[in-house]
Amino acid sequence: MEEILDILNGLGLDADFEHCTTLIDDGILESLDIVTIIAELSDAFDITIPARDIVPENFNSAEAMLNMVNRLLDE
Amino acid sequence: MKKFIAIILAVLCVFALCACGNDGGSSDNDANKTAEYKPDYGELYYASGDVKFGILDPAADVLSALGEPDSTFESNSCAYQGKDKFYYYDGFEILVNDVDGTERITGITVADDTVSNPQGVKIGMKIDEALALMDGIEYAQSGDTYKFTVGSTLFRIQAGDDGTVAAAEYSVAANDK
Amino acid sequence: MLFTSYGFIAFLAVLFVLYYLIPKRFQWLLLLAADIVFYACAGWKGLCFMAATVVVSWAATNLMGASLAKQKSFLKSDEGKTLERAERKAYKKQCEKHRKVIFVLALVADLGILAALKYTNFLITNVNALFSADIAAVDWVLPLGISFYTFQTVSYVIDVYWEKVEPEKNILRVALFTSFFPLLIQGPISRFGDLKDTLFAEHKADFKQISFGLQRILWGYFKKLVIADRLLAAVTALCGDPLTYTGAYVFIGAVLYAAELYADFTGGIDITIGVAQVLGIKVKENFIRPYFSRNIAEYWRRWHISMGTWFKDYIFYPLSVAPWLLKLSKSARKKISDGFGRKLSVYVSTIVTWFLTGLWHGAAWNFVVWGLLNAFFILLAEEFKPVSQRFRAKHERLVSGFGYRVFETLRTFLLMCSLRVLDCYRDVAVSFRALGTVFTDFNWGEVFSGALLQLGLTSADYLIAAVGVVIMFAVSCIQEKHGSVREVLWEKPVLCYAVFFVLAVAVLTFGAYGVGYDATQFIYNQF
Amino acid sequence: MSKKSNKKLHIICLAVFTVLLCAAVWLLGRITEPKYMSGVLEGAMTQEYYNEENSHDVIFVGDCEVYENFSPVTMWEEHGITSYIRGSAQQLIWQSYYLLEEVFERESPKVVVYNVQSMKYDAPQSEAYNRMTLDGMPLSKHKLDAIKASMTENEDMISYLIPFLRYHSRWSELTDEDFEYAFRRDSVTIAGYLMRADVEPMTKLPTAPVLDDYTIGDTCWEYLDKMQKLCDANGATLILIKSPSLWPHWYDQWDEQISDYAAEHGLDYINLLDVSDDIGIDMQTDTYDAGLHLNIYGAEKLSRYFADILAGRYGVPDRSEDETIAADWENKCNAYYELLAAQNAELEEYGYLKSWTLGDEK
Repeated sequence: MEEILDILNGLGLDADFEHCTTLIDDGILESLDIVTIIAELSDAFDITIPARDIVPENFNSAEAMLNMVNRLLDE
Repeated sequence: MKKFIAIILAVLCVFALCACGNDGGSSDNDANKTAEYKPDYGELYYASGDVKFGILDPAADVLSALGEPDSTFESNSCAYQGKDKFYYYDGFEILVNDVDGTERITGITVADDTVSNPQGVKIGMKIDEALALMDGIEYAQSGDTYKFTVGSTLFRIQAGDDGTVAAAEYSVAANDK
Repeated sequence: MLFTSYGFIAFLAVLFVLYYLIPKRFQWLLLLAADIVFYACAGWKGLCFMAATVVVSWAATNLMGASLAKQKSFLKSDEGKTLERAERKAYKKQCEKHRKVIFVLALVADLGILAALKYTNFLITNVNALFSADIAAVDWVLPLGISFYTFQTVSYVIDVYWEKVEPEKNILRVALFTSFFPLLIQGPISRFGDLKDTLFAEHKADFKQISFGLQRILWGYFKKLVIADRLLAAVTALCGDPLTYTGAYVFIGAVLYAAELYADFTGGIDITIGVAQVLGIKVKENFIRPYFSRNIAEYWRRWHISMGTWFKDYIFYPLSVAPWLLKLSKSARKKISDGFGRKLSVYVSTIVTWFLTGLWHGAAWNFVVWGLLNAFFILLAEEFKPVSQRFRAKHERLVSGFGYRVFETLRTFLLMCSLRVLDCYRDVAVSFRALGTVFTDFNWGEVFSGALLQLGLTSADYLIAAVGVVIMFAVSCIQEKHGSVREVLWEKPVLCYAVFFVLAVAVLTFGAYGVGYDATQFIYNQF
Repeated sequence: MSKKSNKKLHIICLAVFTVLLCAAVWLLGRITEPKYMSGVLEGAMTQEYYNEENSHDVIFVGDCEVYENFSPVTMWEEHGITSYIRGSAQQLIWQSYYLLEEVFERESPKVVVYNVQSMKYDAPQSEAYNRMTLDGMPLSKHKLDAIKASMTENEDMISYLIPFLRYHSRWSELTDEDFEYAFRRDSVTIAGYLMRADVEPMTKLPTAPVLDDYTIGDTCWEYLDKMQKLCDANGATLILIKSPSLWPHWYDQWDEQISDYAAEHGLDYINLLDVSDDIGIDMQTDTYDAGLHLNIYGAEKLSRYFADILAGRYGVPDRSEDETIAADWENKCNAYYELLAAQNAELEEYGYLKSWTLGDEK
């Protein structure tokens, strides 16, 4: 979790990643931000995030992203 | 029950298809009709002295170049739904109509045998002779009438009973080919 | 059948009555029949193309579904038994590969029809121009709404492939989803997942929903007939003669076009959603008052939303996570610079997405350039984000003020108007030249000394259009603040019906329909 | 407010809304409909017929070549013939037919006169003319049939039934006339005759244009046949005439076909062009537009000539002894001479007819 938060906060985006659970639903993250996040996550964890996983549920909060990363690592 | 309804629906569809089929076709035609009206007569122009003009030319310029007509005739339609304006000159007549807001020439008639068209066609000459003079322009014959079409212009020669040219006139070709 | 024809109104009336008279479980079948009638009115041929699309996507999705089911049941039956983890993985891979083949074939077929019909001539013209060849253009009739229904179908096929939705087994339901007539002409491009629960469900007649639907239809006609179709003559005249109408005319033309396009498109969508609502079907909104946007990215999240999200979900995201692009950006990070590499994938995806968006709007260069310019401005804003953030932090009071909001909104509006010039003139060079004259030809005096009355609109027409735009604006403001106007009115029935009485009389009186107003198609029809 | 009473209120409001909307559309239709009370008078002619109180022995149907060229008042004065002209601008043969159907429902004329000029048109021509002819008819099967037969490609039946759908765009050009005549109309004709007292001598007519096809269309023959059957069934004699107007040109080819048809079907066809001299028409004094239409002087000459034929050959009775009818026609004669005097006064004052035409055309 720490690792993910570090990455997210390091992007210089104007968002409260620690507490917010509606990052997508409330339009805090735009598509360009999401792509940036994906690139960072893929790079950091050495995973490929397939397009099918780019759904709001997976990016609404840092925790959701963590879950997704873990699942992908597991596969 | 389900089958029954399915059949009814199918029949309804087919029925509606037939009914609508025509609609689709007609709207296609509409698109073609909105073609612009522009002069396009190629060799099928008329000349009087130095003045050359043809079908769908704006009337004002031609009329002022031709000078004062011998006389004019205005044919009002019933209840003011547009009018035909005829201008009589020596040996020929010009018909002018309002075409989408502009006065344009819509007809040129060779009225007697004192004049000929640029190719030399005259009232009273043998029809074969006239056709030979119009050499190079394709025509279609229907009955006694010979029709030459170039662009938006239709030139018609009508043969009289004695095989001579009885009438020769230019008009707007129908654009619903 | 145009939305604004008497035939369409009659069609709706019959459909609405039948819909609530027949047994509810047949309602969706009636809709399918209605679609066929609606579509057939535009010609037989289109129906064949659509049928092909339906069959392909139905077959493909079900094959993929079967493969997935087989994979799951096999792996389940084998849970913790003979196979090693690696073997299980290999089996899964194999099944996935199988599905991928089906998926790609289906996409090629569906998009192939669209591409062939819509883009062949574009290709031929460009090949001719490049190689001075002389290939004759083809005369293929574009089936009604092909861009919209193809996109809808493709989204369905992709969603099944991504296992977001279950494949639909009943081909008739797939057919209904593909052909649902209100969506056919101009969207919204809806997703199967959003529609399936409402489209095939049984609907009881609900007084409020039906009233709301009818009210919305009426409002749509108001925008379309009173505002859009009235302004159409002026916009056509201005765009039709860029050599005469320069400078101020271009500016006025762009603003009039903004009003016309908005009224036309959102009016059409109001009719669409209203019709669906009367039928008890919920369709997602396609516009959220886009002209109130404060920047171009926001604008595109509020204008033609269904198209924006389609391109985002099915082009932008997949592209940005494409392995080759990630690899490229990784190596760029190492070789060139960290910042550049990081942005590379975003940039490439954005540009490609907007290139395709432009192409989707029309098979012509003006649309491509339009799309690329959108990408340019979006990326430009992205580049300047740090600067603007600093500016905002520094001048917090100014930025949070109403004046600044108006400034941002106007700026975005004018920028979008300028880009849309490409859509007006349909020619890249002409568009830029026209746009240039705004800054070189100061002919404002001429414009307002009666020249505007030469464009086919009388002063009475301008007055009506202006009043219409003001009403539209006021309604948007209320929506922005209080949400649904209809809900507010519903609580006060007398006022509600008084308002809609006035609206109905206004549409009937001031609507540009009937003799003298030739059938004006919805602008988006042709895309 | 409880939810239930809210719904009740909604339903009441909806009902009121519906009623009011229908009323508004009807009322606005009345207001926006063209009134044809000045300028273009031709549009008001169809509905005037329904004000007639007494029946007629002769009914004319056709286009301007009947309503400008025949004067029922003259025929009354000459032989006590009661006649009415159901004419309208560019009335097409199917319109004539359906107007006749309507006539036979209301009265039993002995003679029906149809002017064959309109047989040159085999297909619907113009929305404007359709409207002038058809809008005045009250709703009936005849009207619906007439509309169906007359509609041009882009017209809709519904806009004939709900006139506001057609005329709503006149909102910006409404005048006092539209409000004044929303519920009533003045007469513009006398027994269907549209008077013109001005004179414009004929100079020279254009050369008749060459036509592609001189064959009269099947639809025309079909309706002519129906017209004959209709007259037969109602015990009326159908007479075909060609009015002595010189332009638009009446081709010999057309004349032959009509003559042949008439002979074959036992109809009388009278080409009045051939007897212009007998009638005494002088195109220097008897036309108001250089040979197209007759003015009152020409119309009176023609009417006298034709009244002789009607009384002599067809035995149309003299009704001058019948008091009610005579009183009715007395009024018509008075109106006729008053109108003539008024037109002459304007001619004197302005040199053209200001109140009965669209203005100074010369």
